[in-house]
This record gives sequence, structure tokens and C-alpha cells, in this order.
Amino acid sequence: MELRFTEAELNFRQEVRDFLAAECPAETRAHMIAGKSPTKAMVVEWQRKLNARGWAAPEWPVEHGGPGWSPAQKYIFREELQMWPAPSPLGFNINMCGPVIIEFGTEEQKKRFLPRMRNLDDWWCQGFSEPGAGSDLAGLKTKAVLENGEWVINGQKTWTTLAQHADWIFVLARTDPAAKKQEGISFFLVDMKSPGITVRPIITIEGGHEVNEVFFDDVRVPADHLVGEVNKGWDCAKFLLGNERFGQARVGASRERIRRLKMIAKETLDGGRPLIEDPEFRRQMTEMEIELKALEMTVMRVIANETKRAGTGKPDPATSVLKIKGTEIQQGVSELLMKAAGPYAWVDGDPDAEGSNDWDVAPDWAFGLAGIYFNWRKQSIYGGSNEIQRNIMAKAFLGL
Amino acid sequence: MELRFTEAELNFRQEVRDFLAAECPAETRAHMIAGKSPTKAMVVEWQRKLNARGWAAPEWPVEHGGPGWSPAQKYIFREELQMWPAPSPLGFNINMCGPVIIEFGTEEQKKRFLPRMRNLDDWWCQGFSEPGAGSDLAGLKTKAVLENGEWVINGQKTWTTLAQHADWIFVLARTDPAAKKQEGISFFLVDMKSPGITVRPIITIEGGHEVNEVFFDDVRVPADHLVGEVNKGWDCAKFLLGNERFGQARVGASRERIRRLKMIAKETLDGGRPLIEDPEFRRQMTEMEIELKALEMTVMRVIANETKRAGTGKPDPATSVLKIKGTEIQQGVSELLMKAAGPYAWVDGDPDAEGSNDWDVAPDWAFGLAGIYFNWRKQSIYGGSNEIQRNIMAKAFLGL
Amino acid sequence: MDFDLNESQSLLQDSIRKTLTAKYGFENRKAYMASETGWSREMWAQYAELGLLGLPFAEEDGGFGGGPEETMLVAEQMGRHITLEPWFSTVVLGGGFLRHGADTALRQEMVEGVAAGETLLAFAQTERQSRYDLFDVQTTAKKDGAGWVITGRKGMVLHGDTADHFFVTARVSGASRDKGGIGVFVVPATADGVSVRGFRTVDGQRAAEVDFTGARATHVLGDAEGGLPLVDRVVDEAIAVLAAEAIGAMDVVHAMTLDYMKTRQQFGRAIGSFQALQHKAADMLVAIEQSRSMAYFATMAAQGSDAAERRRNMHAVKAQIGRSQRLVGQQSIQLHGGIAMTMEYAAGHYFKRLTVNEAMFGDTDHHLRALADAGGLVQAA
Amino acid sequence: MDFDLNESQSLLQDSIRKTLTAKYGFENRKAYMASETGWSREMWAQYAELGLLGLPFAEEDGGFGGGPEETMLVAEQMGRHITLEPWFSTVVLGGGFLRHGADTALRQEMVEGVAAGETLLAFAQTERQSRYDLFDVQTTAKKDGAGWVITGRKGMVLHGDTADHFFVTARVSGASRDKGGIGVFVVPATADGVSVRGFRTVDGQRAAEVDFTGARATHVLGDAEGGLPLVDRVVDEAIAVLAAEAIGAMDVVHAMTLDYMKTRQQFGRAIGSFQALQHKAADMLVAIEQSRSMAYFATMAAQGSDAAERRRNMHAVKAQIGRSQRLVGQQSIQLHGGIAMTMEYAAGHYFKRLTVNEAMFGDTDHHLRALADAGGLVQAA
Repeated sequence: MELRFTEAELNFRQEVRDFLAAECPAETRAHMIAGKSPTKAMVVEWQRKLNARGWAAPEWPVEHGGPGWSPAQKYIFREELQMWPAPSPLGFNINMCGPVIIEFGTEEQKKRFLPRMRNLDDWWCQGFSEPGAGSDLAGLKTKAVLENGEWVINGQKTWTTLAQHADWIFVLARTDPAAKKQEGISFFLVDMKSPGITVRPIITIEGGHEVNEVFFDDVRVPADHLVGEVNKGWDCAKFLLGNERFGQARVGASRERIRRLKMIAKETLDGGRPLIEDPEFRRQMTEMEIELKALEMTVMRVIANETKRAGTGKPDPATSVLKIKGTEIQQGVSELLMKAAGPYAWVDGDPDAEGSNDWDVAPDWAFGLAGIYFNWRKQSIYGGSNEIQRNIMAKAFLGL
Repeated sequence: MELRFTEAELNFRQEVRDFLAAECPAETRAHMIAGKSPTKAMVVEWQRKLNARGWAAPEWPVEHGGPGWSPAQKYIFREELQMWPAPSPLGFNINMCGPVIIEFGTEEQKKRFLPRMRNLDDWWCQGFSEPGAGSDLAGLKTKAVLENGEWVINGQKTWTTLAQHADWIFVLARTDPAAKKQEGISFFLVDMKSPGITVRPIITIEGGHEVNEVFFDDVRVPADHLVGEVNKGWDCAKFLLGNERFGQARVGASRERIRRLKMIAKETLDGGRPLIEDPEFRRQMTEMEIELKALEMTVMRVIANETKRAGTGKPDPATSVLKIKGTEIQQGVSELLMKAAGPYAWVDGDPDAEGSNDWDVAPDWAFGLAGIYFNWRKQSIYGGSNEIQRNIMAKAFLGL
Repeated sequence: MDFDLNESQSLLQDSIRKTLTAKYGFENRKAYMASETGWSREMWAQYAELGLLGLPFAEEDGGFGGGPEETMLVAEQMGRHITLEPWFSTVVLGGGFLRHGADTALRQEMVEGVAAGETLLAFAQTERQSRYDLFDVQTTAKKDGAGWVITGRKGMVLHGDTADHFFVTARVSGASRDKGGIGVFVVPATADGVSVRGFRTVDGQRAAEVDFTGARATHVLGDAEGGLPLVDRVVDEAIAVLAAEAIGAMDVVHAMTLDYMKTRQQFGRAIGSFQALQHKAADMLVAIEQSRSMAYFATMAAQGSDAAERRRNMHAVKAQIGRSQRLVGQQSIQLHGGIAMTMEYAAGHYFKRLTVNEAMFGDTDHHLRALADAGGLVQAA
Repeated sequence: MDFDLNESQSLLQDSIRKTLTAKYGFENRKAYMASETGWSREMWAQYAELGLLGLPFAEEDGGFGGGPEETMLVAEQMGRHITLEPWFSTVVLGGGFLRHGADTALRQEMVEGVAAGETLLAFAQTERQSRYDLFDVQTTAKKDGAGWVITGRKGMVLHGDTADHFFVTARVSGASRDKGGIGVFVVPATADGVSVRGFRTVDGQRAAEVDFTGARATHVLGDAEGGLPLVDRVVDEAIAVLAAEAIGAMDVVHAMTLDYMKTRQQFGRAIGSFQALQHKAADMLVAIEQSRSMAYFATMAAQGSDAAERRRNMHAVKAQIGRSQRLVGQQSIQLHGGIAMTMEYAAGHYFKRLTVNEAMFGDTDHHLRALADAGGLVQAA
């Protein structure tokens, strides 16, 4: 039993920090500290810097350009980026579609897509959810029919994150309408420039454009853009979702937000004194900190078990904690940030946006805090709602 | 719309307070302030004083010795007794079995039992729950068979509160084994001195003897001790349980406990200062107070609706709040009481008991506080657990 | 005790309900929000016609003599439609100052215009450092001849961008957080030295930051150095109104959630058939019913003559309903899932309004602490 | 990072597990509790035989040189059986003072007896006014010739009724709540001026109130006016042990709850098939897994050399596990229903132990506040 990081791991952490200090653009960092999502240009610029350093695809095998890191190094890297904060390697490319192609794709597909993914020459997006298939993803209705050696896709996807930036989309579609639910689904790679694709923005309640509807109207896809076997796309989907071990724990991101919260709470007056001196506010913040510390240790336990469990397919009960607690902490901190700003959190909009309000009306740090609170309600909904997580836990770990 | 008590109601409140001041024995009051259940002698003495005043059976019709109060007066009476605190009229007699006999009983039964119930000449207890029939009461298995003009009862009841004090028990037993669940059940009045009845104590986790198992072994019951029609006992049970509108709100009792809590929090030091000055402790206490105030108003709404809804059989959604919130508040306050006592809450036992510990080892007010906390976990379990309440709400009020 | 409406109250409720149901659907509301003022002049005229704008004023002042119960009914309906018009700022806040603080002359000057929908009012109170403390005032009022000139910056002035007159708290004497030395002054929006920067709030309302630079007040309400009790009284009434608005909004978003649960299918069943979700919906009902009780209590308690007791009660109201509305808002989103995260669906807008309503005139933590510091509601033994 | 046991740790865990499984069933425990001492002398001898009592002491002192990880394993098993013997007071608390505070002579004098199960120790700390503050000491130590005499009353001394020696905090100088001026003294139970009143605690353990009236100490540990850092260190280690005990108890009561849910039938189904109850059981698992993580952290952090950081970390441990164990304890009762409310069923006893464990050396609120006052775990930006 050894509950500490090794010397080498601590050195690696410093190496990552040094890289961030040297290479992450100050503008990107400031933008993210203010609570805003990095722009497309920021993400692309950063991903290419990571790629130049060989760090663009932490989870990939070395032969495909991965850095060959241990689970602990991957963890350190992920958390340090979140804490800085800097953009993470683009999830659609690196954590979702890339690993599926590596696992199930042809040599041709690997050669064609993986290097461009790593360098963000292509921005990918995910075509899974549909209006009638959310928690019940296998209920999807989009269908693909083989005609003259090409697949013809018709249907509608929704909640497609950042489809407006995307060059490619990976799509689950039903290829055997007669088969049972999970069977008869296939996994396709589709060029977003294909005729018949329409992207329609969904504006979320805080006013942001993050997700989209994507319509497929007789979209033709070459036969070699199918990944794995026909009608076995559910295997790809399960594999992809199963890779999401740590994605929603976001320990580093929460730590960064708590730092921000403490800064704001020092600047805000409450009862004539800095808010951070209010015992009740401090208690609420401290509760987040203790759960975050426990979550950090939980992540480490899962990491330490990774190698051992590899191949057994037996998930660690601690894994299921990561989504629930990770999102609870993030939502809790976003609520505290909004509360800390008091009445000034109510100012709508983005101070940098064209034709926006005159942004002298509230302190700089107050902007967007309510928006983040509203937007982050999504965290307990997407990626398998926290209720679905509890169902899974009851079945998989509790035997109920 | 008139959201206040009338002058007459306020005068009535004063009348009740004057009566309590004049008649409720100081020893009984002190005993209850210390958090202990009143002894049998205390309950009997007080019930007889109430009966002498004509207040023993607030819910009964005047013809059977009820005081003829309005719903508001009943509320005021109930809450003032709890707040004093003084024992409430014995629920088994006055709120449970009495009303059933009044509604379903024969003239003979009324004459024989009601006056003795009112004066607590007979102490009643409730024979409903069984080991396999808790939340699912209609799953009961105790059976009664008619033999030579007498019913013969066999079976086992459990959670029978204060059966050790009881002269009589009202019992649900299955009289038609072929009928469907709720059908084929009858309601019996059984003398506890009948041969074949065995009472076995159940000691609860805090060490108290409050509930019992009651075994029926060929217990013979005269035919005229059946209430209502044969096989229609479920109607009596439903009626009885439906009378439990306010029983678990216990607003007055919670207010009394909060007063006690404030007293203790003034005497206890925390961080070298009275605990009541600690902001976090005060916040927790205040949260109880605000929910209690809302609950008090909710009770009043239900009362105000009583007359209007009488006969429609349509329950007020606010009613379902009373059990859930009432028990949450009581449990919350009991937790705060224990916490306030700090390490001294850990001393086990009753300072008045024979051969008990030397009770100088902790401040007087600390005794039994952990025990009450442990014991009161029952509140969200019995009388239809809070989960069952939510099921009922979902069906009856939410249409889910 | 009687929680039923009398006949005239029922008529009042019906008339608002019908009007808003007909003209304040979700699509209407979007159009109103997109308009130049950010709310509907047409609806405002309707409110005037229905008598809502003059409702709480005495008949001799040109009003209809409605009491707090009538205002509660209006507020609940406004909450049900999360309306955008400046009813709260003009009739409740401005109207509160007129009713409780203005002399006959000022009432005669303004009430008629308010009742007719011609005069809009706003309360300029919040300052950068004040957060939720009504007595934390740095804006100054200086005697200048027979009148007063006001200097200072007020933020988050609800509907400050369309107001004709501001009721402004300003300090005549004492230090920033002294409870004495504060007056309530009336400053027309057209006065020299008034500059207004309007913006939208996250729940779709309008607000403004207002600078007063030696702006001349037309009136002072009562004692220029003893205005705080008046502010407290007006705000306590406003808290009762916010409570009723919250009830209306919670009722609607809860019903919307239940409807969705009954229709939305996942795993071949309506999601409303899942027990874990049923229990969450039941917990929302518990919170709403407790809040409804508290809103009744608020309407009664806001009229209390003992200012300290009244404040304690209103702290309790704000804290209890605050907790409830946060739970109801968050759970309504959670139970809907993704759909409620979109601008095109109504639930999110209710959630946003409930969020702002919770924090207005002090959030849950603020009032919980204030009540705790004041000794709570239950007297110690 | 490696959370796996090495071979000797696995052997240790197996040996305790086997012994306790065989000899510490629920019925055994009841019998031990009903015995004269309130715990089992036989089990105590077994612990000695297994090497548990000498485990954490250095080999040169007569111990087995076990580290904090080994102690954690023992504590977890003790928690799984909610044992009654004075292991915590003798080995963890008393042992902690011996390891960190005693000179070679005292260690030589006592460790062997402790390891052999012949010497029992207790920590006399709590006073009426002190609540959970280790530095709030009014008991006095006065120099008398070459030694010290102790006067004062100590309450809630765990296993004080069977202890052979007390480690007593007493004030040599300064005011009641000064952090300086406190020493840790060793007083034999047989010394003149020591009087002990034993009692049972609500979770079935034994404790005592102990009066010292001019009782002569046999030793003082280190600096007689600078003993608080030693107390802090010993208590921080004890907190890590309490954490591991809580994990053991939570694991068992959770498993017991799941078993019951699978067998108990209501409405014709196992109650474990109801989704709302499944979700509660899942929430318990989340809490337990988070606590398990925190218990590992505790074992590591309690060894920290920076006392301020170590204290902050232990505050976090106590607060996080405290919240979790309250939830797990309460929910295990709720999910069982009535059966768990009875003395004859084990779950209630776990609930009671978890309740006392939560408050020992400071309850959740205490540590949450202490951590908040110390600036939390995350550095501000």
C-alpha cells in the first residue's frame, strides 16, 4: 500500500506545469478563468501545441501518437490542464471517436483519420442522442440503408455539442430495422459537408449556443466509412461510453472554480465585511472542498485499479461515484459562485459580445455567473443522468 | 380570506393554558420536559382530569361526550397540550378505536366502551401490524374463525405500542381466507385478559420498552365484539387511518422541543462560548423553525378545509405534507438536541431507573438525548413510512 | 381562519387569469421580451384597464382600496406567467412608498398616473458595497436651498430604464452602515444629473444602473434622516409579493413537469412511472405546499405593526420559500432532462425567474442568518 | 500509488477477520456486553495473541513495528464487528502517547504490558466546559517536589473504568483556553486521589468520569507546558483510526441493509425491487466509497509533519466521513423499517456506534467550522 505519488510522478506534474506556463496563451487562460468556454480558435491553437509536444492524445497507444503515460500521469495531466485552466484535448476526437477507430477501425481508417484528429485538422462531433432517445439511447430511430454501395442516412440527432464547429460527425444509425433494440445499429463516420446535412442551433437557457440539432436527409456515406461490423455499432457505442471513466469527475476544474470563488468572496462585501468571513458561506464552500478531496482520492483509487482490472471487464464500484459526485460538486460550486456575486449575478449577457449592454453595470467577475449556474444544470442530465447512474449502481454493484 | 385566529379562538387558547397551569401536575410536566414519556399513572391521572372538564375526547360528537369544538379549537387544544407539555388524550382510545365504534359500532358497544375509554378506565392498544404486514398492512395473516357463536383468533401482531399497559386491544383479523387481500378482514374488540393472549416486550435500540409482540393462541371472542359487518373490517381500518390528519404534524411538540434546545444551547459551551452563539448551530435551528412555521400554517389550511371537504372524501394535498414534514422536523430537532449535548449525550440509561449509573457523570439535561434521537427514527417509518407517503402523493395528487 | 376567496376576490382572480391566459402564453412572452422596451405596453394598458395598477391605493387617492390579499392574488397570477411588465417596481415598490411614505399632495400627484398606467416608478437602492443590506447607503443627499440634491450610483434598479420617477435611498448623515441618517427621495428620470444605463437581467426582466450626480429631488418622504423604517416596511410588503409570485411560478413549473413526466417515454414507459422520479415530484409538492402556507403567512405578517417581529417573520418567509423554490426550480429541470435546458421551452424560464426571485431583497442565506441573529421564531424556555 | 495490501498486510487482515468472524458474532457481542466488564477478557487475550496490541510499537520497545496502514486494517475489522474491548483507548490513544511522547524508560515500562494485554490505558481529556476543544483544560497540575499532582474532573473517559493508567491533560500555567501551559501526565488508577465512576455509553462501550484530587503523576510526557502538540498528534492519528472503524461499520450495515432489501417482501415483491429504495441504497454506496477514499487519505495525512496542514486534513476527514456515516446510519434504519429499531437486530447497534464515532473528538460541525476557519483545503487564487 502506497498512498502517495512517486517522485517521478511529482516531477511529471512539474513538467506539465512548466509547459502550461510556457505555452498556454495568457488570453486563453484569462478567458477560461472568467468562466467562458474557450473559442474554437483557442482550442485548435492549444491542441496543436499539445500535438507538437506529443501530448495531444494521452489515452492513445504510442503507435498512434499517444505519449505512453501511466494512468497516474494521465490523471496528473488532465487535472493540471483543468486547474490552470487550459482547454483539454478535444474530447470528441481524442476520447470518443479516436479510441473507437483504434479499437474497431480498419488500417485505412486509422491512417486517414487519427493523425488529423490529433492535430485537430478535423473537428469531430457526436451523433448519438435523438429526440426520442436520450437516457434510452438504444431507442434511436435514425436509419441507414445500403444503396449501390453507399449508405444513405435519414433521421435526426440532437444535443450535438459544437456541431457548428465540426468537420466530421460519428453517427449511430439503425441498419437492421427488424433487429432487437441494441442489435441492428451501426457506427458511421460522416463528413459534415455532405449534402443533406443541416445543423440547427439549440440555444440553451443561459443564451449560449453549445448544442445543435443535426438533420440527415438522404445523406450518402461511402461504405468504408462504417466502423467495425455492420449491425455491431452498439459495441462501439458501449466501448466509447465505457471509456468515460474520469471525464466527469473534473477534480482539477472544480479546484480551479473554488479558487475563483475564494477570490470573488474576498472582493464581495456581505454585511459590510468580505463575504469570505461569513461562517455560513465558508461552511458551504468547505463542504465542497471536503467532498472534492474525497473525490480526488476516489479517482486515484480507480486509476490504481485500472491496470489490475484491465480485461476483466469488471467495473470498480468507485467508478460510479465519479459521475454523481463530480457533477454534484461542480453544480454546487457554480451555485456558490452565483450566490457570491449577489444581485450583480443577474446581469445578462457577455461583456465581450457585439452590441452588448454597457458592462460597467456590474463588477467584471460577476458576468456570466448565473449563466454558468443555469448551464451546468446539464451536468446531472447528460452522459447518463444521475438517476440512470443510480439505476446502474443498484443493478451492477448492489444486486438489487 | 381571514388568515388570523378570531378573538374567541384566542380566548379559548387562554382558557386551555389556564387549565394546564391549574391542573397539569408539575411532576408530569417536568418529566416530559426532560424528554421522557409520561408514565401510565401520569397519563391516566391527566386523562381523568380532562374527562372531568369535558375535554377528554376532542374529536367525538357531543352526544358521546365530545366538547363540540370547531376544528380550530381542536387544533389549539392539541398544540397547547404538546407545548406545555402535558400528555395528549390517549390516542388508542380517543383517536383510533373510539371513532370506529362511534361510526361502525352497535348501540350496545357504544354504551359499554365509550365512557370507559374517555375516562381511561380501559387502556386500549392497536392490533394491526404483523411481522409480514407492515407497509403492506392488508397482507395480514391473523385469522378468526367462528365456532359455536364465538370467534377464535390465532396469529401474531407486532409493534403493539404500550400493550403492556392495555386492558383491551382492537384487532384486524382475516375472517374469509378465500377473499382477496383487503376483503375478508374483520375488526374485533378483544379483552387483553382473555386466555391465549401473550404479550412479549420488544426493546427498542435506545433501551426502551414501548412496543410489543402480541400472540393470539385460540383466543375466544364473543360474537358481539365484532365491529361493523363481518369481512368489512378494512372499512374500519381505512376510516381509522384516515382520521390521522394531524397526528404526526405535532407542531406544538416540536415547538416545545425547540424551546428546550435553546435552553440547552445557552447552557452548553462550544469554543468557549455558549453554543447558541455559534452561527452554524443557529442556522440549523432556524431552518427547523422556519419549516415549523410553514407546517403550522399548513395545518391551519387543512383545518380550514376540513368542514368544506367533509363528506367529499377528497383529501387535501396539504394533508400529505403533514406526515412527511412533521416527522422530518421532529427528527431534525432530536438530532440537534443530541448534537447540542456533545460528548455528554453518550451516557446511556435513565437517571431515575433503579440501579442505574451514578448520574453525576453528565449534566442533567443531557440524559436520554441520544436515546430520543435513536428512538425517533421510528417516526419516518411507522404510520405509513415516508416513502409510502410519497407513493400515495404520486398517485393521489400528482396523477403519476 | 378562512383561506377562501370572497366574491370580489374571486372575480378579481378570474379576470386576471383570463386575461393572462389569453395574452400571456409563452410565445406572447417571447415577443414582449424581444420588443424595444423588453415588455408589453399593450399588456400594461390592459393591467390598467383591469384596475390592477390602482388596486392597492386608497380610493380617496384614486385607487381601488384593495388589501394585501388582493395584491397576493395578482402577484400569484403574475408569477404563473412570469410577466415582464414593471408591475412589481411601479405598483408594489413605488406604490408602497406612495402609500406608506407620501403626503397627500404627492399621492394626489402620482397615484392617478400610476393607476392609469401612465407613470412608471422604480426603487433605486442597491449599491456596489451594499449587497442585501437596506441600510448600507453611501449615496448622499445634501440640503440645497429648500430641497435636496442626490449624488451616488445605484445598481440593479429594477425597470430603472423606463421609470419616470425614482425612489432613491440616500444618506443625509452618519456612516455608510448607520441605520439612522437615511432618507427616501423622489427624483424624476428627466432631472439633470440623472443618467441611466439599462440592461436585461438573466430572467428576462429589465433593470438599470442609475447615476445621480447632484440630481435634484422633488420630494423627500417624511423624515429625511429617519427613512429606514419606511424602506423596511415597503420591502417587507414586497417580500410577501415575491412570495406569492414564487408560488405562482412553482405551481406552473411543477404542473409542466408532471405533464412532461406523463408523456415522455423512455425504456418503453412514461418516465412518470418510475418511482424514484415520482418521489422527487412528491418532494416538490411538499416544498410547494409548505411555501404556499408561508405565502399566506407572509401576506398576514407583512402588515404587522411590531417592526422587529414583522422583520423576523419576513426573514422566515424569504428563507423558507427560498429553499423551496431552489429545490423546485432545479428539480423541474432535472426531471425534464435536456428539453428544459433550451431557450425554446418554458420550464427553463421559470427556473430562471425563481432563481432571481429567490435572491431579490436578500437570498435564503441572508435571511436565514438575519433570523438566526434576531433570535429565531420560537422563544427560548 | 498503490492501494493493495502487501503479503504481510493480507496475512494480518486475514487473521483478524477469521478470529472476529468466529468469535464476534452478534450473539457473542451481546454476551460480552452483558459481562461484568462490559467487554471480553477472552477476546482481549486473543488480540494480544494475534499481536494486535503490540502492533504499532517499535520492535525495540517490545512491539511489532506496524505502520499506520496496519493499524488502519485492524481498525476496519474492529469497526466491522463494532467491538467493545479497550483497543482504541489502550493501543491507539494510550499507545499514541507512549510512541510519540514517552521516553525510553516509560516505553520500556509499559509497552510490554500493553502488548501482552496486561496493561490497560485511557485518555482523560474531556471536561464539562471543553466540549471538543483539546486545549480547553481547567484540570491543574502543580509541581510538588520532583513530581506533579493533578486536580480536576475528567468526563467521558473511554474505558476509564478498567484502565490501569490515565494519560491526563492538565494545566500548568495560563488561562482555561490557552494553547500553552498544558502538559500530559501519567496517573495510575490506583493512585491516591483518583476516583472513578464507570458507566455504559449509548453504543455499548464503557466509559467513566474520573476525579483527580491531588493525585500524584508518575510521569510527565516531555515539556510540561508544551504538551498540546503531542495531544494534537495523538488525536490526529486517532481520527484516522476512527475513520477506518467507520468504514468497517458502514460496509457491514450497508451489506445488511441490502440483504434485507432482497428478502423482505411487501406488496408481493422484495422491497429491494422498488426504485426509490434502490436509489437510496445507491446514495449510501456513494457516501461509503467517498468515505473509504477519505479513510485512505486519513491514514496518509495523519503522518504529516506540518502540524497545521495535518490538522486541516484531519478536519476534512472527520467532516466528510461524519456526514457520510450519519447518512448511512440513518438510511440503513429507514430502509430496514421497524425491525432495525429493535435491540435484537444488529443494524441499530451499528447505527449507534456510527453516531458516537461521528462525534468522537469533534463532530462534523466542529470540524467543518475548524477547517473553514483555517482557510479550507484549496488555496485562493
